[in-house]
Amino acid sequence: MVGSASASPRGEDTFPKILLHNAKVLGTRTAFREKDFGIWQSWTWSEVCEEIRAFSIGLKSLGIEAGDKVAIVGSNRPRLYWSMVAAQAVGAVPVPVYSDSVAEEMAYVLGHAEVKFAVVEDQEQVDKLLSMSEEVPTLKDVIYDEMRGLRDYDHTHLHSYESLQNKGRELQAQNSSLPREWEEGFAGGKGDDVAVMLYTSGTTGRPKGVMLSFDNLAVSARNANVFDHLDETEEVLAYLPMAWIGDHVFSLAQAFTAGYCVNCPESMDTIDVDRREIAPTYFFAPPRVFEMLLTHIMVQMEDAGKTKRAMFDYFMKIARKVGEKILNGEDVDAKDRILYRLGELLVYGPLKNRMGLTRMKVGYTAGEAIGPEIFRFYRSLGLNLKQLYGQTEASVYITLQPDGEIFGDTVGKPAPDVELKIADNGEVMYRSPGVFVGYFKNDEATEKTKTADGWVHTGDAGIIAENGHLKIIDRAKDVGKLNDGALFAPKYIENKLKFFPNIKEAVAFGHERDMVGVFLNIDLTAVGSWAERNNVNYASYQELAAHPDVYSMVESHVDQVNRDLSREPMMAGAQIRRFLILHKELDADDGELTRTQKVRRSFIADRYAPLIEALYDGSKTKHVRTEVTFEDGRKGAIEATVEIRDMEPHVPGKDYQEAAE
Amino acid sequence: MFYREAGQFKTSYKADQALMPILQDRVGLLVILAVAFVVIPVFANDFFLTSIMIPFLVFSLAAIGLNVLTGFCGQLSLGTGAFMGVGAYAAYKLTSIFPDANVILMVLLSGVFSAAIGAVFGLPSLRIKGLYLAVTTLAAQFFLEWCFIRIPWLYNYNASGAIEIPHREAFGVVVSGAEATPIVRYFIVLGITALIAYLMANVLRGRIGRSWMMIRDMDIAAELMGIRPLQTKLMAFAVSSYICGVAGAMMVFFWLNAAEPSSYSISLSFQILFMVILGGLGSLSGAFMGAAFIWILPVFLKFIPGTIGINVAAETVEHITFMVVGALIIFFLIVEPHGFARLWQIAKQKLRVWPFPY
Amino acid sequence: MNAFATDMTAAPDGVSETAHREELLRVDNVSLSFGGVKAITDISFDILKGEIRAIIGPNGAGKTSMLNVINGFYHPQEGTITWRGKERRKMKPYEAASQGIARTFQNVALFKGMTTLDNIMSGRSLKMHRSFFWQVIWRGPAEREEIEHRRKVEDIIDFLEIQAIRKTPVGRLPYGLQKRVELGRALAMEPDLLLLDEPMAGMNLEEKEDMSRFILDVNQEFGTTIALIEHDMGVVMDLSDRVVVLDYGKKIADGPPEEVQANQNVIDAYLGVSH
Amino acid sequence: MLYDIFIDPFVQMYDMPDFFLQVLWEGFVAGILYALIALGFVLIFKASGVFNFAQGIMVVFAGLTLVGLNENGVPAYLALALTIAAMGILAYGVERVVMRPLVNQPDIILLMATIGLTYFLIGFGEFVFGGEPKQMITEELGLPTGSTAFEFGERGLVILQHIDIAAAVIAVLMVAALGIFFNKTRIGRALRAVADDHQAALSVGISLNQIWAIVWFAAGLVALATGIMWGARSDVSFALEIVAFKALPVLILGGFTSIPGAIVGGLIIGFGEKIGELYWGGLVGGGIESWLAYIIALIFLLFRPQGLFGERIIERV
Repeated sequence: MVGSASASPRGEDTFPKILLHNAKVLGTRTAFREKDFGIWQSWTWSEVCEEIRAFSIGLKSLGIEAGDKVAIVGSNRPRLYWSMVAAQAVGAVPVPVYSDSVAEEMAYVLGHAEVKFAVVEDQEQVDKLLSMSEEVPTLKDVIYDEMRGLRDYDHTHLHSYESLQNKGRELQAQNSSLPREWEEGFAGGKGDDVAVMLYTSGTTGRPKGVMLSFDNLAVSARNANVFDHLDETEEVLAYLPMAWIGDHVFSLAQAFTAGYCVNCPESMDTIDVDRREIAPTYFFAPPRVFEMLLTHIMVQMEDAGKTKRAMFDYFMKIARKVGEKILNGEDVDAKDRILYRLGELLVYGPLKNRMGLTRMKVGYTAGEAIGPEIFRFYRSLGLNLKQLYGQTEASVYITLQPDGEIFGDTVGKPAPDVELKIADNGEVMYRSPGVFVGYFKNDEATEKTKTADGWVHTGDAGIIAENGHLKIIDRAKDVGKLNDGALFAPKYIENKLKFFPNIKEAVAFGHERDMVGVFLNIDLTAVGSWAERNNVNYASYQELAAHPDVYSMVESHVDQVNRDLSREPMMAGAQIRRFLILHKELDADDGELTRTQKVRRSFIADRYAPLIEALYDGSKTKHVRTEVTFEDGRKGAIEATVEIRDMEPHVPGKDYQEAAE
Repeated sequence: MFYREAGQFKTSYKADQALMPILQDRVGLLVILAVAFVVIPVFANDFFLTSIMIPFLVFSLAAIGLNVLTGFCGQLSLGTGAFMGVGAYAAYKLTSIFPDANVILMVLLSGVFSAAIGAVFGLPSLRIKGLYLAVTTLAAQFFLEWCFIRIPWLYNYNASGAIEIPHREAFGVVVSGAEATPIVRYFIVLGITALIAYLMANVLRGRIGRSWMMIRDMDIAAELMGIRPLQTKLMAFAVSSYICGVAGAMMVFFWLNAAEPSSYSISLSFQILFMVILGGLGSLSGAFMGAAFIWILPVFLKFIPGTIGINVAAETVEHITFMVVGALIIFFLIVEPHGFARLWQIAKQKLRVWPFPY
Repeated sequence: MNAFATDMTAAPDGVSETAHREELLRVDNVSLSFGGVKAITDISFDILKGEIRAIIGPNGAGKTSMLNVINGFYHPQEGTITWRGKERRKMKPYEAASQGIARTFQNVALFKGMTTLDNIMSGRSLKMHRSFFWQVIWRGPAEREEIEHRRKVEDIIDFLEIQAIRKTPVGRLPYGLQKRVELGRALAMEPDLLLLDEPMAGMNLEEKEDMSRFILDVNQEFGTTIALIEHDMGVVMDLSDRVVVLDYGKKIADGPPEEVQANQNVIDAYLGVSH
Repeated sequence: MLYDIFIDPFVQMYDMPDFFLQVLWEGFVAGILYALIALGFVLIFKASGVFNFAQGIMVVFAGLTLVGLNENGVPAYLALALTIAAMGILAYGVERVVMRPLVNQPDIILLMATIGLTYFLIGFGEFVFGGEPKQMITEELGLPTGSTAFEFGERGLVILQHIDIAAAVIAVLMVAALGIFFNKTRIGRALRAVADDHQAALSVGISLNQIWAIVWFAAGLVALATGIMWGARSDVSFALEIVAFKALPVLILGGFTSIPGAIVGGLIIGFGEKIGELYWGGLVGGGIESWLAYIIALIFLLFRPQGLFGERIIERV
């Protein structure tokens, strides 16, 4: 179990209170911007406070009560963020919903949450809500931001955001004590009140409503601010779904606690331009965004002139060589330093400028594993991009990579105030101030996830490396055990194998067996070109796969993986002992892969049962006959004799020093 | 590359519609202004001021004038020289009639006369378009030139038939006549040119500028959107002629000291037209670039043989200059028919998207 | 059913009732010829306030000429045009514009040298009045006026969802977007009558759907009367309240879309039965 | 005053018919020369849509080359042949260097390019042959000199320069030759096709580039003839360039694409200018010749914007 104890200073405990505080202390600083009608419409903290107050009072006039749920549906807009705080100010609980989710799913969520009010973006959402009146019988009033197309709708229970706000303002004008009353209304609010409900789209079953308290959010946010030295001067771009915990924390909790400015883009089409205009200082994006940006860069550079491309390639080489070291503050010789400076002027600076990341102080990526190449590319440009590991149930932060301690294969150290441990089955568990209150109307699930003493099951299997960094290896439910009790994480092993360009697919077996055995597919393109270079003749995949030289080559890869595994105390016991190269490529047409190209382990185990048998009975070769479906739909069979090789395991823990680098 | 626009965002329409919304452009302009107002006066010699900077600025202004008409409103004019002449003669008469008035004011006022005459010759533009309109302006050119010769009152019945600029003071400094120092002339010319260029930039970004461009780009559509063609074109003629008139007056008052009708002949019209075309139709900065090219290049060409030690007759140099300028004009038209302004625009775009090609 | 839903189901007021509507424009016995070639022969029809009126017909039927007559670009030799109850005399195009008639063109007639924003701003020309003097000074009234109109233009940009191309020179836009910008430019004039000459020509299905929605929205949101020429019969049937059919410069049918569709003359004309 | 404008000139015409005839002849000759220059414009405009401002300078350049070669000892007829060859090279060069790269550019750009060409030719001509005016080698070329005086009326006398007569004859021959060329030869027909439709011309099997070179050459020949005639009347100098601008009003009157139009227009301008100058010019101090042509064209334009032979334009949207 590891943990960190550097708790940040506490301030006001609920967002409405923080809002008042910000309006007082940071009154003239810009709190929100939205690119709308061609310019960045801006609001200072005191203006935001006024806007929220007016809307909140307007909401109250609709008869909203403490504990009511208010759905928030739409893309990132200041008004929708404000609605959340406005709802909180009257004791209601905002429930942001994925605006692009299908009506059926949205209906379930809204129905389950028993929402009484909804604040939505435009006609599209109003229509959606209208269509689900059966499933959401509690819904009373809908408030929309954009009037277009709604003019002719019956407005008995439909209100424009503006009209409600105006009503709030009128009421304030009539009764000058109203603002004070409004403030008093939430002055008694406590940090452990539920602040927001976020539905997680679990991989199985219905979405669950995660209830987070003000303390969960505010404390986590403050900790994160301290961790990355974020203050009121930051600029962030709010472009990820509002229903997602990440956006809720980055664009609301952290923004309120640090007092920084949240910028909402004009539309999804203009995000690139908007990002460039704002140049966020604190930026979060899932790996696919970074991937897309990189692809975009590469595609555009393909079209560049020869000289320019040569220059780009040259300086990217320099960056790969020394960029990360410079970023980490390591020693780099003077010549490279100068070249890197030159590169900054000619390539890195302009690239960052085009991506709008010039001012980025800290950037995070999370959600899934980011390709090491991609990750390194950004870091080598001098961008402080880091990984984090988090969950809705944790108010995001579980682990973070501290500045200067960036390792591609880990997700960092526990965030401030977070305690971390690995359960016996390899599952990562944590305990922190951010741990959620519970699942709404689902005590059973709550109990399953959260232990009585506050530890939460993440569902992910991981290991804590010697340097205190967490390494996620697999989904916990996929992780098994060898008969000798050693932890067996198939995906972890498979990913390590697939890291070699020559290996296209890998399927590892070992759960409840004596040792780990692997099926491999070679990559026809990579190995084919190797064959060409080495004058190896082959007529088919089958022939190439069975070639002794290919086997030797693959053997060396497997050996490398074993060496890696041996360095990791928790994984060392699950080294690959035997492997074979399949005589055919795994194919979605044969049902061996899913349509998204993921291996179907159990199906493969059945289909190639004789091979598995051979893998574990010690035989050197095995003759098999496999039915296949050809591209034109005909069926046929492939027969082959597959060789099986034995591997010598490495001594655990050796060369560990080397690996720590 | 040098354009690092990340983080430059606009929170008001005022900022968004500024003449130069990009910070780097503003810095660039400041540098240019600093050079023009400080560096050049401090370091330049009289020759540089008199033979290069003053005429360059005068021609730049004239090119702006013609650009308003041809580049922004799409009306071809070959009468620029004559309109400049009107300004020159008007200023000359004004200062003769009001010898004590501020001559700078008279120069600025002279444009009003050329504006009026320009508008008259713009009248046929309602019915006549394109090359046909060139005839109208040619008529203006030859008719006005004829007037400069045949109406002795215009040149105060001088025996030479030329106008000679008298000694005039403004704000206690000699500004015209032989005794006026180059530096004073330079500042006046620079001041007027910069001011008018700025004011025109204002006009061009607003309703009136837009209405000119509407006429230029698609006159029928413009009309169907409520633009009155005649009014709009006449205004372009008037504004254009005003600017040309002022430039013409500056040309004789602060540069040549004396002028004959032939100073404002058709070849001057062509010269200005070249500046506009090579600089770039529809671009104010192009007017400056075109003027620099057409004026400064020949000056340099004249000095090349001397500096590399070849002794060539002045005449021959003149001939070669003609050839080179002619060839370069064709060359640049082929390379970029939209002129230097477009070249700069392309370069700037490249710098903005650097290292990407687009 | 919850309270919110029950109260919401009331439909917008009936759009289809055109009978009691006020007449905006009428064309009576108009004939137009060019040097002896008859383009339009004795055509009469009316356009009611708030309706979408389609003018259809085979190529060369005189549809565009009809629009040109309406907005004063052509002057018919015979017949009268009554605009808002007043018979109008020869009218110049810019006068028609100032009286609230705007249009788009069959072959996009945008101002190629300008950006999307400037093109739409150009539609505001008639509503802007600051004199040359103020324009020159810029700071103050001229700038304020410009900003005031920029706001209106931004509303249109928002309405047509063309934020991403706001500052792109229109020449670089794909055809479908150019058409949209052109519509925006016409909308900027805040017209009472909007003439659309084949607003969907050359568009793919998706673009057509977008455009149809915009046209309907314009009609409903701003109450703008629309007269449109269109070849896509599906679009015409979906959008228009009434249809007038021209063939060889003559009117051969006039009425609600379903009725016109069933009309034998119309079917003949479209099948190319010779005259 | 009104008398001076509206009555007196006509009285004079009636009183001195010989002088009037002489004026008419002068106008006729000037008109022929305008027409020849305009013809050069029309040839090029018809085939390529280019308004060739350099036509005027080509006249000078051709004359200058001819005289210059002769001055340097080349026999007159050889010089003539060499000059023709020079015009051919010029045409080819213009096609390669100017026309081909600028194809499909807007009119004004092409116009500018021909003005650039003008500058170049001025510089080049002066560079090679010097800038001072030269005498045309009329006699060496076997063209008639001298003049014949016809008695007219009682004491009237009309003097006709022989060279003018020759000019008129040559002009007529030239127009006839061009007419035959356009109507009877394959290339000529192709040229006409180009004027109507570029695609059609391609189908005849002649490339546009060839056609352009040919028309520029033809225009060069017309320029040469013009240069000889004009040079014989005054002298060969770059002052002639200004005369070339007169082609513009001529073209306005006659239309940009009509050869007969060029002739008629040239004559109208020629007559109008001379009569105007001699009968009305005095009233305003003389010299109105320099602008009268434009005013005539302008007035004409206001009433008939499409020119004498042009078709009425119907604007479409």
